[in-house]
Amino acid sequence: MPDGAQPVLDVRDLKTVFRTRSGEVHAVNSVSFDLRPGELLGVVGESGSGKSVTMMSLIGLVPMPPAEMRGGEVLFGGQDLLRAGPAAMRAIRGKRIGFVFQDPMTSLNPVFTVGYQLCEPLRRHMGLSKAAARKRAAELLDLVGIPDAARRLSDYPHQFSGGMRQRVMIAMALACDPEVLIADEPTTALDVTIQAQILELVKDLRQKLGMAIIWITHDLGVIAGIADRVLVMYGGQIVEHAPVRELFANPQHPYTRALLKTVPSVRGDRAPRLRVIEGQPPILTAAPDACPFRFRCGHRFDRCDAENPPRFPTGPAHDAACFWDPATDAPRNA
Amino acid sequence: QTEGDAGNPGGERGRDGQLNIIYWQAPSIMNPYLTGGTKDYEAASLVLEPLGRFDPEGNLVPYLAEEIPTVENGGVSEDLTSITWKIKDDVEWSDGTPVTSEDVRFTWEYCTAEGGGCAQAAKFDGIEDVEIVDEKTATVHFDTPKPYPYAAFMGGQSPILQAAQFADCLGPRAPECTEANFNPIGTGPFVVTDFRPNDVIQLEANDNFRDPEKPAFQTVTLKGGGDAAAAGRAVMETGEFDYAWNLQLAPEVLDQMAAGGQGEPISAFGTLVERIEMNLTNPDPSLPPETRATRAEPHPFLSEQPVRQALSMAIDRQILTEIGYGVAGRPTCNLVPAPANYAADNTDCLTQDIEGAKAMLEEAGWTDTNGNGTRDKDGVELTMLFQSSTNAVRQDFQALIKDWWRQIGVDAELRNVDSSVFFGGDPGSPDTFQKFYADAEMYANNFDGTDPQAYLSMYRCDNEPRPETQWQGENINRFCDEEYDALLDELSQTADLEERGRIAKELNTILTADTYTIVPLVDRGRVSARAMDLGGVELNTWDSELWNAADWYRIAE
Amino acid sequence: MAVEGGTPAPPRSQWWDVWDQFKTHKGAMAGAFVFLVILLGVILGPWLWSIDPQAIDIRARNSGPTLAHPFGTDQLGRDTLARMIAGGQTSMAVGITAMLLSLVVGTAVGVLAGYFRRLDGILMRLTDLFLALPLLPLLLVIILLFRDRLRAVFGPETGIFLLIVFVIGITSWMQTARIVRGDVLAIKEREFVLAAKSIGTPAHRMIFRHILPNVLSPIMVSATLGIATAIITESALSFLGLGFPSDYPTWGRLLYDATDYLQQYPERVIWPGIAISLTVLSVNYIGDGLRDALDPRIRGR
Amino acid sequence: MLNYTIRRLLISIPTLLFISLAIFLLLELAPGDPMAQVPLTVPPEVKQAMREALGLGEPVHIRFWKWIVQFFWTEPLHLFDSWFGTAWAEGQQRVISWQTRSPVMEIVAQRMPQTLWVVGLSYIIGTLIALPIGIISAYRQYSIFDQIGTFVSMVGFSVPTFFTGVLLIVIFSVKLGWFPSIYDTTLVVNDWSSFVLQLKQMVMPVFVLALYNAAQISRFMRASMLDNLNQDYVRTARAKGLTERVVVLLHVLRNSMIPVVTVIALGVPTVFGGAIITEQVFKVNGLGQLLITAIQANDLPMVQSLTFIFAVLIVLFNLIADVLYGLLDPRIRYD
Amino acid sequence: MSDARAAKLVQVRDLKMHFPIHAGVLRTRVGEVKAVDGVSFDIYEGETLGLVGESGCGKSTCGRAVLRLYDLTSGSVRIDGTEIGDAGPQRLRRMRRVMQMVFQDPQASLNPRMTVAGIIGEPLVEHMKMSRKDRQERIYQLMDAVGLNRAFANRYPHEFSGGQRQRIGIARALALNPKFIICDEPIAALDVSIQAQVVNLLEDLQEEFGLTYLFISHDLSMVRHIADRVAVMYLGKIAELAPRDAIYAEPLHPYTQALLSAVPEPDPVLHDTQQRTVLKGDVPSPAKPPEGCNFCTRCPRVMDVCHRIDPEYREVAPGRYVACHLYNDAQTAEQTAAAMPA
Ligand SMILES: Nc1ncnc2c1ncn2[C@@H]1O[C@H](COP(=O)(O)OP(=O)(O)OP(=O)(O)O)[C@@H](O)[C@H]1O
Ligand SMILES: Nc1ncnc2c1ncn2[C@@H]1O[C@H](COP(=O)(O)OP(=O)(O)OP(=O)(O)O)[C@@H](O)[C@H]1O
Ligand SMILES: [Mg+2]
Ligand SMILES: [Mg+2]
Repeated sequence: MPDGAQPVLDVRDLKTVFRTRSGEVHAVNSVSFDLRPGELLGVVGESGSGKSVTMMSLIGLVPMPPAEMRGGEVLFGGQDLLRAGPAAMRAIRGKRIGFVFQDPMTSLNPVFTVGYQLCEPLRRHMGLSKAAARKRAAELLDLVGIPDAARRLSDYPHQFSGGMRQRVMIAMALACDPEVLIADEPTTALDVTIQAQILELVKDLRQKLGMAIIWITHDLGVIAGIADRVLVMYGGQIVEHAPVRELFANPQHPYTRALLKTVPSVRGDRAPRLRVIEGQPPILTAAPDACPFRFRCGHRFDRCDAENPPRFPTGPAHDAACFWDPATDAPRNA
Repeated sequence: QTEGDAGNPGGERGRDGQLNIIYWQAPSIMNPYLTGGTKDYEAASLVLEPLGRFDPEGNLVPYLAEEIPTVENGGVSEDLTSITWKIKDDVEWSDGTPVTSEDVRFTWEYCTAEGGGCAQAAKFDGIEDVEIVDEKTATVHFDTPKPYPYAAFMGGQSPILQAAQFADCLGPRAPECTEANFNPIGTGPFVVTDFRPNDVIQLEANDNFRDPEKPAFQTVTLKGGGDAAAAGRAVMETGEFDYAWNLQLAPEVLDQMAAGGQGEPISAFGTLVERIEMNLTNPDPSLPPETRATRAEPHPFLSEQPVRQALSMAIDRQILTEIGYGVAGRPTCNLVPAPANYAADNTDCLTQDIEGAKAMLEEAGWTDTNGNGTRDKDGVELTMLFQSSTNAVRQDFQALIKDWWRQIGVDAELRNVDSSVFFGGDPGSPDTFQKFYADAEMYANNFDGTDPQAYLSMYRCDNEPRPETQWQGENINRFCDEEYDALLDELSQTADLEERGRIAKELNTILTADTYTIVPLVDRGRVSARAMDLGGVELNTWDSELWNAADWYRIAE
Repeated sequence: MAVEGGTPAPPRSQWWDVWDQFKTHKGAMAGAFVFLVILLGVILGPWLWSIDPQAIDIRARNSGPTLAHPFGTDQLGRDTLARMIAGGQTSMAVGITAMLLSLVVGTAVGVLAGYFRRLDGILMRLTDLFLALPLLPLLLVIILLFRDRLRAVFGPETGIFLLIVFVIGITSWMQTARIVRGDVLAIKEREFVLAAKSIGTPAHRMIFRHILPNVLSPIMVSATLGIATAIITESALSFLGLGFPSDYPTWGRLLYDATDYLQQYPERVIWPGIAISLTVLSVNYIGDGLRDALDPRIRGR
Repeated sequence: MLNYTIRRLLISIPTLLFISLAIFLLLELAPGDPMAQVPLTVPPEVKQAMREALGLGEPVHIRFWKWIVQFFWTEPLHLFDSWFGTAWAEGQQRVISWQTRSPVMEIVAQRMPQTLWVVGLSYIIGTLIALPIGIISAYRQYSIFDQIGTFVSMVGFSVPTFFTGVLLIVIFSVKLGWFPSIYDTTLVVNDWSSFVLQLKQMVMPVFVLALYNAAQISRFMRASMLDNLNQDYVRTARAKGLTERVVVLLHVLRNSMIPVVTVIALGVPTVFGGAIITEQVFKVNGLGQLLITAIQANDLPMVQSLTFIFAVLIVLFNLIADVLYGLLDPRIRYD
Repeated sequence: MSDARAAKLVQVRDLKMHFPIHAGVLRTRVGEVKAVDGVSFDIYEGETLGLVGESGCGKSTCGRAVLRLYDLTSGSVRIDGTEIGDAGPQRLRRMRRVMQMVFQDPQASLNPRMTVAGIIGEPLVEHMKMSRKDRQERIYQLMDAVGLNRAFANRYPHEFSGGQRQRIGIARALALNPKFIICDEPIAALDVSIQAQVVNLLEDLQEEFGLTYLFISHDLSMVRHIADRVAVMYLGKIAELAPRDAIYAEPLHPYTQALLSAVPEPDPVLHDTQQRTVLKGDVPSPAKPPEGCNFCTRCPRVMDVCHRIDPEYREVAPGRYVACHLYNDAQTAEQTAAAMPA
């Protein structure tokens, strides 16, 4: 993958805040990353670290009284999505950027048939006739591996199993051959065997359609299997960013290191005891003026309490937001 | 004819177009023999006619008959056992066939047929036979002498039915003749074109009506439903209707409506008297049902005449009238307020006398020994349960009377009962006026026609409602007085009008001014409303209000 | 969330939490304030305004607002303010108790039908039956059967009060029952009910501890609407002659009586009209606030 | 679904029979007597004769049985006859009203038009008003519109129709003279001017009833919309690039309608019998007024038949509500 | 552990749990969902038996049936020497003190309107006569045991993170000092880093109180970590049951093999070398299980016989049970089939 290729999506300094009764929640803090054509960017991080909110902010899907965009820009095809009008956004959503949501059980409208919901983006964005849209919908279902697709178009979501629903969601996101597909934990709720089916499918599709994909998950196994590059998020920030092999081989951020150690494996050695990350995830009510991971970090020192570490480059295409350098086990000098 | 046509310019039939009448109680049937509702008799009177009617003064007026038969003109036999009616020659049914004596006879048969449940059966009491003398003459034979033979075939409640139409509707089959009951063929000024029970009746002028100039209106709509206030409003304020029936409304409400200028209230007096009936027996719920409110158990305090009298003295009838009826009421002390021949002139009760009432109770030994504001004697408190039917004016009366009674040291608990239950006579209900499970009750009653004999006979001993008679009976107070009964007997044998008047007045006085068993309050007139441009209306309390609808006309601007 | 200090919190009544949350709901506080003012007004009113609501002053009839009668008088010269106060006592008492009764019956039927499959069919048919029963004859029968007995035991006013509350209560529970049943059916499938079952919680405690608290919000809505319906139904009853003695004022009755005089004395309809509407509105807002406050999930926010 | 519907229909038969028995016994117990309107001066014997003529002498169970036969056998036969010109029901006793001495069902049929016109229309209009109000209130929760909507609907709910009706009459009929205060049930609409008349006379009663219905339904609509606006599928719909209109009016509304439709369906039977007061105020004389006059006159066959018809409607609409629920919500499977 | 045979705490024999399907106008019974269809296993005192399988294969139903949260269709469940398969409500209530359950969804299994103290205290209220003070003390102890700050006692479930909620659920299960706890996917809904905390906690508690677990999960790596023996379920039946190391090292049943191969390896290097069998198609409905072996529709090594005869569940090696024709003496199977009229 040529490093210098023009990114399809360039996110700079994205900030999203939720206004709640008990104060503001800084869910996304100055997140910057880019997505290059044809690559699969994995995003990991613990629950509540801001993965979903980041991605939904990109295309303006965070609910917008409680949420508020506090600046940043999202460049997509030369256009800043954060400043695009609602009509322009609607023209992009579903057509040029597809989105697969976290929960397949609730993300489909229970009262419309799967076929109808699949046809909607086709008819809106591609201007297909009813019959044509239906034909295409059947192809899509077939593509994501649902047997007997044409007949199942007139079924309702509840008649599908969770795995199939997730595949429907993927089909829907793929309907208009988007340039970018954002998949938010699409397999977390599924069984291993079904998950394996879907992973195979995505690999396949990526080859066939050549789209860029952002894949959110907290399953490191999945990341290891399909991602090209990985973003690690913690407390609303990107704390590490590296190519996948580099990340697993040479993690830089203490959080990433701890995370990699917590996962048991079906192969390899069986540790007598699982490693855990002690402590609680941070509350994001205050503006970030210190390292969010400091309370749980084994390498904390004064500077961690005083400022929020920037992302230090630690190698080619690898950076980590930490003052501590694992190579030397000493503070980095910025 | 004697109907007052003053002001009616005359002209051809149907010249004045449409007449709109509103009855807030909707008529449900056009056959007066099958119903007890005044609204139904009145609606029927637009179509069906009797041999004779009563005019606004209570005089008899011939309608289908040539003249009113009397002893003098030989129509009534000397021994008072028969009366001979002669039908006018020119009267025809609306279908064009002539009215004959056969129809008269048939009407009698119809009402007395077994299993027909005729509501006017009492009017035909004592008729042995109706003899057809010739085509236009019929003689009614009574089994005993009838000093007052004008009950049957007189007035809106017993008109003549067409034999041809009702021939198959005798007895148990009466209810099945829906068509006939809704669209009776009559001799009156109008014919039914559309009858919607409890809603609206549409009629048109009768082509065969005997007077070619009448009726002035071509069509009539008689709308039913709603309430009195709405009916009044529709005539006097919005002008949508020409005539509204029975507006029992507070005087100031009526005044306000009249200010609308589209119509005016009209009133007339009859024999309707609003009164308080005193229970002479004990209604205490703790008594066994066999003896509760029967003569076996005299009332603990109302059986004392001074108590009853004091209760009456405390009442200011003037104020009651003013508040409840305005011009449509007169304070009265009599049960029989009219006609003049029978009306006693007791006026003693008209001035309120709170102090006198107190003194009277004091004297009778009723004092407030325990200081609770209520007089008592031998442990009996003067606490009354005072009931009436549900009706805004009655409830205001109750409140006022309760207030006055409290001033003389008598406490009252008020109760009002839905009128369909109160007057329903259901032996299973504790709330009927006959059962009288209260100490006093207030309602109004009157008598039809002009003769009070039957009315006064209600208070005969043994005519009281009691368990053995399924609580049927009209002697509501359970009044029992030998002298009274003797006078009644005398009345029933007297034919002389003056003498009858004397006896009736005496009976009236026994019940009211002497014993205070019945405490009359207000002589209630009828109030209706007519549009300003509706002419010919003469409010009649002795007969149907629509008795002379044939003479109504539109006053030209 | 990061409470680090280990001070064990003393067990604290749940109602304090509810109150804490309730306080933050502006509408609910305003509603509660208005409701309290009305309640205090009708309870303390007789001490502040000592005219007897039944006292007749025939000379002062139909008077407009004056110093002696700030709200005017009625057609018999009874003081409207005093009658509003007295009427309020009855109306509020009827409204609240009848609503409570209908809630209890409705909730009980709904919960039993939803929780016990076997009772479902029969209880829902019973609900149908009650929906189908004609109100008026039912009232007549109830009054026929019970009035004298209640009067003998409780005296005329309390007796009638109980009867009216009973009548309104048992004729208005069906809606609540249906809604509650639906919710119970859903909640019964939730996992925490199974969890409680695995602990060995018996049915009755299951209902009181786990089911009922979770169906509170539809019950609150029914309660809000219930007070209004009860106050208005009471007026319809007195109109039919089945209610309190006629000289016994209630708001509904005052409103009904005043409707006849709408044109002459419009202020007479305004007083009871405002009183009823304000009560209903305030109860509605209290209901909103309570619903939020009772739900810990909303409370946290 | 079909099976479910059929099964529920079958269950309704015993339910309805039981309900009819309950109503019958209730009416039997209730005090009052068809002779209430007969003047007090009519002697008791005459009243007794009248009572017997109405069939009141027979024992209760016989009368119930007769009613059942008449209602379920003779009346349908009669209907059949009137449609096909046959004469099966010839000579069989129909259900006869005591008050009017005419077949109950004919009067009921006569009352249908105005009931449907006024009461039915007001329900439809009320619903049509309520839905947008509920939708907008929920979509703009806590906005001025929502606050006012809440206020108005609560006031609308707490002011009885006997008051609003009279108020409207005083303003619009008496003072302004715009609309008639009395409904003319005989008006035949056959040209433009009679149509205008019909509209005029319907305006006020329809408005009063519609307001009352709208107040209730809009509350349900709002609550239901609020429940659905935060659902995940709404986000999905937006992610597809659909317009707000489609998102709200198609995706959210369709889901929100599920509970509301059953509320609306369950409201229909009450509408038929429950508009009594409004019917009285405007003299519409529909089924509600028929029932109340029949009750006042203690016309038992009429009351029994009417209440039973209402019971049938209630049971039927309960069923319709359940079936609608199943139809609208594909997740529900009753089998 | 499997060799040092301790006493059998739980014995399940031929457990069947069928949910009837009613249809038609008269709601006649037209069939049944065979959620659990003849399952037998033992759990020894102090051990953890892992139960894995795909969604919908009947794991939860099996667990609930063992706890008698359902009325069994047939079979026997003996816990701590007491048969509870047909026990009446009284006996069952007494047995609840011995057996408890931790649920899959920590949010859904906690009553949202009860405080933590209320939830943990509920079993105490139900089963123990304790003074209010004693109970409070016990609640605090339990909170300590599962690592919840005592200061949280008055909070509501929604105020906690998933891991903390699951701790509440565990504390509730521990309240009565049970011997046997069924953990129904206790970590499925949790984040990886939290999963580890909960699993560690469960292990610590097992050690401290000598608990016996039936650990239901579909996360094979976690099961490998925590279980002593593992049972693999497929469509209502146990496909394979074996000691942990054996099953992970050398799975016998083709389904187990597929399952293991589908687990993604959290290491990109290993991942690429991994041999994987991706199964085709979906799990058949338990209402209409296929003829013969339940797995025959998706099995990569399906044989003719599989479509006809349901393989017997038998011990093929000491402690290793499997239900597959591959390990059956094909002859015997055919003979049995012939002997029985099909
Ligand atoms: N509507 C909202 N109101 C307030 N806070 C919110 C809202 N939605 C999300 N948040 C907060 O934003 C933060 C990030 O949430 P987000 O959903 O992005 O996490 P995530 O990384 O996707 O976690 P998960 O893996 O559980 O999906 C969380 O702290 C969450 O509490
Ligand atoms: N009460 C019930 N009535 C009917 N069928 C049921 C019932 N409970 C469970 N089932 C069915 O039994 C089968 C097994 O369900 P179960 O919940 O035991 O699966 P599971 O293995 O626990 O799945 P998961 O991993 O998704 O929890 C499923 O097909 C389910 O639909
Ligand atoms: Mg997320
Ligand atoms: Mg499960």
